[in-house]
Amino acid sequence: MSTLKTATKPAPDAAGNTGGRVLRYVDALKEAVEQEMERDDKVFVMGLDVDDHKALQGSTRGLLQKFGPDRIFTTPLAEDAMTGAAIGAAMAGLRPIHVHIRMDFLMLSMNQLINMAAKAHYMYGGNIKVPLVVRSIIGKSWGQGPQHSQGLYSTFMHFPGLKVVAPSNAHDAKGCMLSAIRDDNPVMFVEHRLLYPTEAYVPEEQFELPPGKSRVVMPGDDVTLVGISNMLVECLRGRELLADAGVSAEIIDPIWLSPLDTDTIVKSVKKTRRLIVVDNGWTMCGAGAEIAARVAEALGPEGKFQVERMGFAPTICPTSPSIEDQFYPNPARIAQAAHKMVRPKAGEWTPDPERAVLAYQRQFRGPF
Amino acid sequence: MSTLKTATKPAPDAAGNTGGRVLRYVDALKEAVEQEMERDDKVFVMGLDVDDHKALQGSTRGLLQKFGPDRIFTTPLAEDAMTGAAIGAAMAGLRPIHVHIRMDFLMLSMNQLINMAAKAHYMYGGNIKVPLVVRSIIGKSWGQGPQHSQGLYSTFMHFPGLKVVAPSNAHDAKGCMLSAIRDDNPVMFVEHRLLYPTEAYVPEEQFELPPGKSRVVMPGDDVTLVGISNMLVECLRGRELLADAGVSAEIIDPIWLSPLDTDTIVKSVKKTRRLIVVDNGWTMCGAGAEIAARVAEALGPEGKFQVERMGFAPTICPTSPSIEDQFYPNPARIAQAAHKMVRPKAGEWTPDPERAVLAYQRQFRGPF
Amino acid sequence: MPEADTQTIRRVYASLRLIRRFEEEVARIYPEDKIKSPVHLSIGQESVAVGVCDALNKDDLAGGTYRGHATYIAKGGDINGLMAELYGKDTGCTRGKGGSMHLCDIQNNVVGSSAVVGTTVPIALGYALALKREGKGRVIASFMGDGATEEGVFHESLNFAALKRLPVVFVLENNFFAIHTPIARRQAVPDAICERVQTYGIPAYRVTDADVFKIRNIMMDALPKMRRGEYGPIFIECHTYRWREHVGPANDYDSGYRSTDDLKPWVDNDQIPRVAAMLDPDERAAIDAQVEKDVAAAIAFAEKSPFPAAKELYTHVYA
Amino acid sequence: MPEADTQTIRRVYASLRLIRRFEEEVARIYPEDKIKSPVHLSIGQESVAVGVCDALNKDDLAGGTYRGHATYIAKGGDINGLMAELYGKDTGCTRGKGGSMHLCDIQNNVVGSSAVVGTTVPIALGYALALKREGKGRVIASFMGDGATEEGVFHESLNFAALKRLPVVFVLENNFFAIHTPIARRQAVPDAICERVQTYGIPAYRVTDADVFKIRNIMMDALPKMRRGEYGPIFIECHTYRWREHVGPANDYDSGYRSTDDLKPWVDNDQIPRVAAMLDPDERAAIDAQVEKDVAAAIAFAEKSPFPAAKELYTHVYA
Ligand SMILES: Cc1ncc(C[n+]2csc(CCOP(=O)(O)OP(=O)(O)O)c2C)c(N)n1
Ligand SMILES: Cc1ncc(C[n+]2csc(CCOP(=O)(O)OP(=O)(O)O)c2C)c(N)n1
Ligand SMILES: [Mg+2]
Ligand SMILES: [Mg+2]
Repeated sequence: MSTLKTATKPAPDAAGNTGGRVLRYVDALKEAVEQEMERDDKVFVMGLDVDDHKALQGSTRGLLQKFGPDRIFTTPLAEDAMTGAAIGAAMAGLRPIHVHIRMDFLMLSMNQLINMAAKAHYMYGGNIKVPLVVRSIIGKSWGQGPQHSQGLYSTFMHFPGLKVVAPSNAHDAKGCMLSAIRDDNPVMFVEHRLLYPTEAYVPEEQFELPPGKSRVVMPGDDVTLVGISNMLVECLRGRELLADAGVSAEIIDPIWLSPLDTDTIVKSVKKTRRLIVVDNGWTMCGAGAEIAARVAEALGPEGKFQVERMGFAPTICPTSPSIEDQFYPNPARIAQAAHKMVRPKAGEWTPDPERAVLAYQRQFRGPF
Repeated sequence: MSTLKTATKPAPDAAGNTGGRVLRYVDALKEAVEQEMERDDKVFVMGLDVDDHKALQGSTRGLLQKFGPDRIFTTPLAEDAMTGAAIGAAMAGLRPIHVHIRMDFLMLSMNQLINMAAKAHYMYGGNIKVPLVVRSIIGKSWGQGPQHSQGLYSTFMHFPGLKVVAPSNAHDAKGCMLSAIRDDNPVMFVEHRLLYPTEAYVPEEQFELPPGKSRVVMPGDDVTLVGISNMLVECLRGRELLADAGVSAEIIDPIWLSPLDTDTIVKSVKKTRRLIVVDNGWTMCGAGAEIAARVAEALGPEGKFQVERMGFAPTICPTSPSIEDQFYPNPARIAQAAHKMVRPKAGEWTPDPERAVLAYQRQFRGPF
Repeated sequence: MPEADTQTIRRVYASLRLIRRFEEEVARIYPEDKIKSPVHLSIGQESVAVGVCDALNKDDLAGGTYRGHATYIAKGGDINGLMAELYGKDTGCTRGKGGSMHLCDIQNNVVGSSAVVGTTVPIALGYALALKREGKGRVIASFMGDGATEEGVFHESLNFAALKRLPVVFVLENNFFAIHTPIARRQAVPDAICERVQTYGIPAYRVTDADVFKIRNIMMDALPKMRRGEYGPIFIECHTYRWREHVGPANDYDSGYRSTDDLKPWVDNDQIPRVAAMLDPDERAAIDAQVEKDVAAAIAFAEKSPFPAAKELYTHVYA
Repeated sequence: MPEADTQTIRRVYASLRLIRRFEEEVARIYPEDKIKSPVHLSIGQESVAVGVCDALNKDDLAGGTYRGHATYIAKGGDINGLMAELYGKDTGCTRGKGGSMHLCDIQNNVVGSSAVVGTTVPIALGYALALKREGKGRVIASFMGDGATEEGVFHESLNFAALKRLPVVFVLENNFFAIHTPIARRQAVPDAICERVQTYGIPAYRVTDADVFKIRNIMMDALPKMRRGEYGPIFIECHTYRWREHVGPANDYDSGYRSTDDLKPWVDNDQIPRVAAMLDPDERAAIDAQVEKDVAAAIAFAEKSPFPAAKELYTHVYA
């Protein structure tokens, strides 16, 4: 995997500080797990192919050598039982990190995740905890097709008892992973394949980025753009395109999707009166619907505002690039939607197509 | 199961007509399946315990005697494979109805439903169809507890390729079931246990109630109440309570949740400028979020409106009745929320507690 | 015979008797609508839980299914907490939140049960991973019904347990029915479960007469080897019979799916009178009296306990 | 030997050769970035698909996995449609929507494959239910990898197929690896799969040398019994070897998880030269020439075909 410089500036931590070294998302993930495995020997990693030479697209590189096969091991193909085993280990006081190379495979784990992990602490009267992290990767591009491309975090957001996080940059990947591992609840940790090579400044030391606060990544006045997972990156580029047209967009990264801080978003929309949520998934009953509904609940009585949701096209993800391209939001489409909302009477506006393409998209090649 | 008269008036069909006999929800379901099995020998029923003497809470009563064990049969406990088998049978041209006594168990079927059934027609380039009906029942009351009470339709609404329907009365149960069986796509048919004994006028002859149109069940001017599945019944009672206080509520039944007609709802909210959606499930990324978001998208630019979502408490469903009671919306709470929205300055208002209790709730006794 | 010393016979009898009487009382109280939970009674099946759990140490773990009163009691779970749970009270073992199908008593090493068939089988793998890592030779017994053996997760779990040599005792309570459907209508070869399990390299035992001491002896034989660490899981299939209806307190021999003739051999072979007969009558009477006292105390405890306060709806969603 | 008549040898050779050459061409073209889909090549594994599918009638069904080119071609799927699919073209067998992992050709009775391991195994049960109901003696062959046998759904499927005596041929392409993880690290007893299957009452066969005629003969023996209706499923485990990397066109013997020594016996035992040697050289040359022509035509077809139009994104979501 080549080093792509798509993160143009350091991502601030929760307190707004930047610092540390430039690190790729994939390495930040691994560093967080490695540091936490060093600190707490209850932490271990399991999942299909986490210990082979490809190291799950590099995200578990070196952990086997450092911690040995008791603390990082592959499993049989048996997502249902392996999820149960991870839950049981967590109930017994260990801190498992269960990894899936594609989020789509979590459909095999739903019974354990929804009927057991999400409910155990409550249904056992507070007597049992499930400090579990489930890592999964959203695939995109290059023929991933219908069953290797789904962003399913909205499905998990629906269920009390689970937490959900989808960091958009290397800095947050590290901080959120640390918080996820230390959390006493099951956390669905959602990664995006295309983010792996993106870089940001990441502190060397351990730091936590717990749920609670969405981040205003870039300020703006005309429209609020909320981007989830890699869509945050696409919104940032969309903002640059919009700037060309004199439109000022405020960009918000929710970071944690459950629990979800919408106060930050509501505050922004109170200023801009315009909201576009860009989902990395289908919009129907998606995170964007939740955000739009909360903003409507909060703002409705006060006066009008405009909202639009973007996300996967309401179809299945096709394999052929000629149509797959149109399945996803992209910076140009985000910018166009925002432009139209801000300047409804301005007519069709097309951003510079060259500037609209993200390096991480252009440079990604299969297989997988 | 005793005959409870909670349906105070005939439910109109899509065209607004009433007619037929008074029938219980459970019998209307069965009648639809029976008539369609007679008409089309490709239709068959499979699922755990569909053919035992309890006949899945009566909903498959008599089908074995009439159609024999090739067309209605129980299965091993193997939800994943049985869902695959149902999908395969549908792909081969049969029209299976796969039944689950609790919606919660669908978590074991997710991989087949989401990764195969929802996607097959598309990913196989239109060459394969999946005319499958998946019936499942939402449990409530009397100690169903965390794993026997989930209303999971929002989860299925998220996925293109699936259709979702949750009829609220016997009339619609029949019409929707007929449409579902005749549909060439996988349909998640969502029933509510407490609705089984409720009655409505149901035509004897076959009739279809396809997706496309939400129904205005009762007119009103001050607030729009959208109720899903049995929550429609609770909204109707809520409306009566509100009438005591001089508040006029318009009641809308979406009937089909995917595809979802929100035009009818938008039209109503344009009139009332107030919307409460009452979900039979959690609100986060729920059907209510989708409806609220769509209304906000449609109404936002035009001026302000108010919206509120109700649904399961953001907890796990407890078993003890003392707290289970508070887990669900009910007519009193719905009416109070609406009252507060319509008359924000009127202060606390409490509807007549006796009139607030629904017969179907009072009379339901376990086990299951 | 005697397959066990007097001490053991006494303990086993007390446990069998306690479970039976506890559940008979539950069935008696049930129509009064004080019990706020569906109940899946183990009446008739007690010897499986007792045979297995009596062989376990106090610090070993065990967990059952939604038909889990027997496992809970046999493993030493607190019966006041159990009865209060059935009543939906705040003092219940899961504070009224889980009800009968979600029992646990972590103090007494009873791990959580579940209403979804088969779900706790892989959970036991995770506990066993932790026990193995701990290295103190503790084991976990994981109970399941015959229906669970049809679920794919059962097979996935066997493979993983064998692959990782985990200290799990898989206990199959084979009562030949899943709700009302006999095993022969659900399984292609209903009597080959042990043979199938053996193909994973897991020692499998079948006890067809519900003999509580036979079951216990299998455990006593296997446990030292399991505790030594590298032996891996074992599997015990115990034939047994559910005397009452699937869920609820009543009999259902009039509903057509089975008959009292099917029941009779199991009543004749009831382990409670059998083990009782091994005891000195005075001793037996003393145990019986203690059991009555304990069950009555549990009922009294449950009755006088408060329901959960309204705020409890919102506690324990997150840890 | 000859285990088959000349006609059969000719057909089998043509099929083996076509699959091999088709995939070699895919591998050759691949670096040009014209192929818009990850490819899981069957190179080296062809004899399983050919041995099974050559025994099937045209109106029997077959379906494979994401490593499914061999099954698709062996069952008579249209190779123009296949190549166009890999190119992401509108003329592809799934119109560019599914790509390499979701092949189907319903006209030629190739049912859909899937990228999620194990998912098509239960789907075959449903097809088989329909075939059984139809009563014409048709069967379905369902291919899977060794990884799939660890998934619970495999076991659930075996039980149901046996219970309902469904006309399914379960075909295991055991290449000893799931991605880079050898079967011994995933299965407690890797060589007991057939024994496990037999506990469901399903006849199970193991072919350890990938002999295409042995595989075919097992099919030829079993099929008449299966077609008679009441025989139920069979299971064939075929040992084989994946020559190339898990996904993509290259070799990966330098990556450490296996060596060329492991490969060697399989190359020595390659069925293509073996079956070629049974043919008259002229005949063989004629077949080879035809194969080259057909593959070249498929490439030309794919290259000149258009990509799906933008509106295709929205077609076929619902039927
Ligand atoms: C996964 C799942 N499927 C179906 C059900 C409905 N159900 C409840 S109990 C039961 C029978 C289980 O039988 P078995 O495992 O033999 O246990 P037993 O009741 O005989 O003790 C079924 C099918 C369920 N609870 N979970
Ligand atoms: C359910 C599921 N889990 C994991 C994966 C990731 N994965 C893709 S191929 C593969 C290996 C499958 O091995 P096998 O079934 O032996 O087939 P082979 O590739 O050897 O032909 C895995 C684990 C998947 N696609 N589906
Ligand atoms: Mg049973
Ligand atoms: Mg393999």
